[in-house]
Amino acid sequence: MPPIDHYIWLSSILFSIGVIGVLIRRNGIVLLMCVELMLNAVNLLFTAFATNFQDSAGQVFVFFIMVVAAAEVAVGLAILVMIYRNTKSVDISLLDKLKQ
Amino acid sequence: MGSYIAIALFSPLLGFTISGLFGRFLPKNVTGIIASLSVFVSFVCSIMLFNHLHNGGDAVKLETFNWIAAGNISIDFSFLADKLSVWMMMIITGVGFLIHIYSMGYMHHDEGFYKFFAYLNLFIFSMLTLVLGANYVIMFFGWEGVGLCSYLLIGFWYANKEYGYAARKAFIMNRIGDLGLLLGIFMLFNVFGTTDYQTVFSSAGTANSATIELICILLFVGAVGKSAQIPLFTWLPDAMAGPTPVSALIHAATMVTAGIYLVARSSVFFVSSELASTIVLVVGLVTAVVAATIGLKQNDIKKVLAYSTVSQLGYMFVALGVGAYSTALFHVTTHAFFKALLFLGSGSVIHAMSGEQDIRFMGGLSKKLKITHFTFLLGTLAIAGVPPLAGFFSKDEILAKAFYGNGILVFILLAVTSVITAVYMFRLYFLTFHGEFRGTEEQKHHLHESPSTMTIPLIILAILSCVGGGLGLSSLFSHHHFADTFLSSVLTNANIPHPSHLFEIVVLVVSVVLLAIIILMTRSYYTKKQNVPTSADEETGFGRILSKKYYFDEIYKTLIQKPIEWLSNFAHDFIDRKFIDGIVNISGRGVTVCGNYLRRVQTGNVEFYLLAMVVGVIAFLIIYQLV
Amino acid sequence: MSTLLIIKIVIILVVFGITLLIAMYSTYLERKVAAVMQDRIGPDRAGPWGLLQPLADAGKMFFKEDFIPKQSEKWLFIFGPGIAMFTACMTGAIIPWGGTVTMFGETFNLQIADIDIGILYIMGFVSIGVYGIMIGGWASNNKYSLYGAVRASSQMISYELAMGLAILAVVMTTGSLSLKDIVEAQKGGQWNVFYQPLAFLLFIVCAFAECNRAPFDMAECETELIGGYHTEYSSMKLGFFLFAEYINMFISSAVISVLFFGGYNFPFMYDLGLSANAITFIGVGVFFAKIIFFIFFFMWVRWTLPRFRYDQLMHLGWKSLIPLAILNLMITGGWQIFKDSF
Amino acid sequence: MLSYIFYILSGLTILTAIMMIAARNPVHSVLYLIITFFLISGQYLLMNAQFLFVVNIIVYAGAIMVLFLFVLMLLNLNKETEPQKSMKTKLAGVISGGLLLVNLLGALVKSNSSTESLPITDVGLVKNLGMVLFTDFVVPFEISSILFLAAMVGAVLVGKRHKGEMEAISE
Repeated sequence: MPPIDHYIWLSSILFSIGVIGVLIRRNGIVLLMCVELMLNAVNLLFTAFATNFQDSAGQVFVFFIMVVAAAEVAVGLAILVMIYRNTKSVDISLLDKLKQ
Repeated sequence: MGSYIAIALFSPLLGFTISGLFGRFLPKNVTGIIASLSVFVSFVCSIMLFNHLHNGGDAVKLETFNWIAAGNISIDFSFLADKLSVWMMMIITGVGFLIHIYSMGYMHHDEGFYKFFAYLNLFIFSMLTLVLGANYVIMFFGWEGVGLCSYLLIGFWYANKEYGYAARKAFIMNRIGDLGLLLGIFMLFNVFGTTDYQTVFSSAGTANSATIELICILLFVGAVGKSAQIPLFTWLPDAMAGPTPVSALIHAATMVTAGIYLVARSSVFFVSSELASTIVLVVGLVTAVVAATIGLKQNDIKKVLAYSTVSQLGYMFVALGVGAYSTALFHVTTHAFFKALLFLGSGSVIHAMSGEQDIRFMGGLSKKLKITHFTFLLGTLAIAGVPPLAGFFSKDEILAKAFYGNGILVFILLAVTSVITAVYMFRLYFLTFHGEFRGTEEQKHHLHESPSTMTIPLIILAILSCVGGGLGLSSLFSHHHFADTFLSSVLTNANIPHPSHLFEIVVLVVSVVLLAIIILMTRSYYTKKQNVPTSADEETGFGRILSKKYYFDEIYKTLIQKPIEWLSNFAHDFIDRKFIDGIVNISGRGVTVCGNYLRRVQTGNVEFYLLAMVVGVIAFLIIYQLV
Repeated sequence: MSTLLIIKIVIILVVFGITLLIAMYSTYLERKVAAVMQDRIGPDRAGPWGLLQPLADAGKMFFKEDFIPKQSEKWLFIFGPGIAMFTACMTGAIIPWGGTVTMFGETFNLQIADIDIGILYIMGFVSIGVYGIMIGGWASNNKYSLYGAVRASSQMISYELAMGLAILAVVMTTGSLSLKDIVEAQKGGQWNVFYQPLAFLLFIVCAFAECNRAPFDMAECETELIGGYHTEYSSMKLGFFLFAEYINMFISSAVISVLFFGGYNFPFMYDLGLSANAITFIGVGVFFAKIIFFIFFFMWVRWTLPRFRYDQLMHLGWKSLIPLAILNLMITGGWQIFKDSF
Repeated sequence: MLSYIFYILSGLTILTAIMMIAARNPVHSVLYLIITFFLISGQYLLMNAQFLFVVNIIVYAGAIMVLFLFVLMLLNLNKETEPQKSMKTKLAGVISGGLLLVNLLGALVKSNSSTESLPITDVGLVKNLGMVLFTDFVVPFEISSILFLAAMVGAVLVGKRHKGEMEAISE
């Protein structure tokens, strides 16, 4: 088994990829997916630490993160579908109504 | 024996729950019977406890659980039935039971029947908590409960705005007194570290005497509020807005005696504090005189009785101030009997008169309301102090104690008050029951004796008013009577020389002669000559002042209400509007101005926000790693 | 290589083979059942009673032109049926086909893997199975295919919930996720169907929906969507889709038997005085008999019930099955607590 | 040997993740992300976190991503409708993300790195995890179910057509 450091490397890289994705894409749905990727990177790290310390609390936490992620996706997608219904687009750069 | 306390307490509470929750679904009779029975159960328990104590048993203590435990505060939810508590319990449950029975007849046509009985039961429960609590906090719990029930019952016919205001007035006045009581309890706690009666009283001697004085004065402030003494007495006459059984139960027989109970309970403190006792004496005396004189000019049958109650309470406080605690309790007992009787009798009259309360429109009722008339007469004789009825013994004892304890001036003032009492009571009696009927034809046609549920309590109370003096009968012949002996172990009476037999006999003879004169005079003035009192506005001179109640309400209005209103207006117009609102407006305007510039940062573009967030995180991380 | 490993490999191969064989002959059975129900004869030309018909069909499939439409996403178009086939085959791995066998000096289970997560593994693969249809349907770049894919996906995620809840009730009574344990707990005629009739009903309805079988075959509904997600498919790719459906049916029947009908258990299995190996082999036979009965049941339903409308399907899933499943779960939980407290 | 599997899986994970954000077609993005999740599930299996492995597949791959794909298909989004950012913004994004990575890894390098390999445990088995979940974490568990309920209600409410809208469509 590789040392914990390598898991941290992997998670950091995946997390950063998620961040880059959020920054370079304009499609709202893809943005949500990038957030999911970041969450998964964190999950992976939690699990790695849980294994490292042989403590199941970390894995339980991953379970809760999944719960939150699922709830977030349900609501997020519902909102995006509504946005699409109103603007015929999921382009987030069109969402600047807050400015007014 | 502890279970008797529990049953006595919970039986009315159960009654309250049943009639409160299910009353609207039950037939009226069932609700009434349940409510009355629950009080009767309490009464039986009281008798059991009384019997136990009378046979030399120890005070019964019921420990339930630790109620409040915070830091070094520890208050138990415990109850104590000693001789004083049981004495009060007997009065509360006994008179309370009779009034419950009476209410079944009196309130029979009322829509809120079940509500009324629920309140009455809650009241009995609160009052029992008050007298049974084993520490000042439990007592305060009951004290507040009593205040609440009083509020609910005075405002029972809340649809009438005036009655609502009367309820509010009672509540607020009581709150003023409660504040004093609460402060007193705090001080007690501060000094003794507990509020438990037994602990506090046993260590009373250890405390600083000035502190004790202060505690006594604060406790007395509470008593003034609850027992309607000057300056907090104006709520009691207004409290006559409630149904008449309420007036009888709360504002004559039990609730107002809570103040007496409080002072008597704290007799250990009061005996040792000169100043507080003097204050009690003076307040009681002034109240007795003032209320009695106001009573002379009242035209509302219940108001007359209300002022008489205030006056009699003043008597009791005089006794307390002198240091004759058991005498005060004795008078509480006899007063409970005859004042309940009088109120219930007046209720019966009002019932017969279809709600009319003004004695100017009554007269000649003795022919139609035979039982009511006779019992009312007995009550009047009792309160006036005609021997050998109950009132004579207790009043006479107070006079004697005052004479030997505080000298001639107090004695004279009390004696004059006694005379005035007799005058206004017989004025009331003759105007109501003798002479020509002055009401409308319809009322005359409608006159009827009340149902037996109402007359039976009247008869029982009349009997009690006659023989109630027996509790203190032996004072004429020996120096200790029953109430004195029974209560002596819990009350710390001041050392007052016993009146000589000569004094007793002189008082007896003088009072009989005086009373006879008064009866004849009032009879000739109101019955023979058919004089009818005028309304308050037509009075002149001192009579006008009296019928306007010494302008107490008006004085309060000018001295307290007006300045407070002015202050509130000032606070509203100047402090609130100009000053505080100004600050708020300035800050708001400042934020608006800043926001106008800062809002350019908010492009509304989600991408920009995201980028800014990431850059912020990076910056944070860099700073974190550099530091 | 140890004997055990060789045996495992043999079991894997045998299971794979049997899966394909049964799936193949299911097509034959389907046509025969349909024929019987419609009072026809059905295939009878190829071989005796038409038994070689599946082989002929396979040959035909192989030699048809493999057409990939120009407007489609080529790689995804190819992956679609592949994923469908793969996920269908993978679920067989944890089905306990029989009890223990002692042979060649080794005692082993007739099961490829008895893993800790058991039934969750099946749930996992069932939930992935939808990708084959979705990807295939989307990659075709045809509106009918897209409709079929969208319908299939929402149908499957909707019914997965009720299915999971129904399974949970069984898991609660058994106290284990392992299919082996579930089967062992039903020994001696203590079949779960008697204890969890509602769960069984829910599960079988959901299984129909998950297999995209009539009356829930909205995704390929010919009258509305031509061929649904496989409109553009031909040749062996179409064959894969069809085949995957039959494999799914086979696995569903196996899971139903395992969860509710005692798997390889049969009544009086220990009263006959047979050797352990004999019992196991009879058990395998009984198990397959149960499976074939349920395959028949699938077909029976298909040729009996008309198709649902799409909104009816969604209403049934969300407004009837899931509440019922939750109710069942609550009753089961209550019963467990009640049982444990005495 | 397990280490090699880890490195292979890691390489593939990073590759597919990059493909996910680079793909021009959103459907391709979803598919790459699904593969990423499968690979991460593989990592869980490697750590003997069986429950998380299967839950990750059921929840992420089997439900969440199906939902994404479903929505993308429903809205019929593809390469042509995909909005693109200018090269400059993309570059800024990549640089920012890269900086973040450098920061995170910098922190790691600065701290004491451990070369001890991960132990093999069975804390991730259903039995052990369930025990912890329903004893120590039972309150968060219940609260998360309430969260789900709230999310469900919220999603339905957001996605529901208003009365007027429905009539406008049917007309």
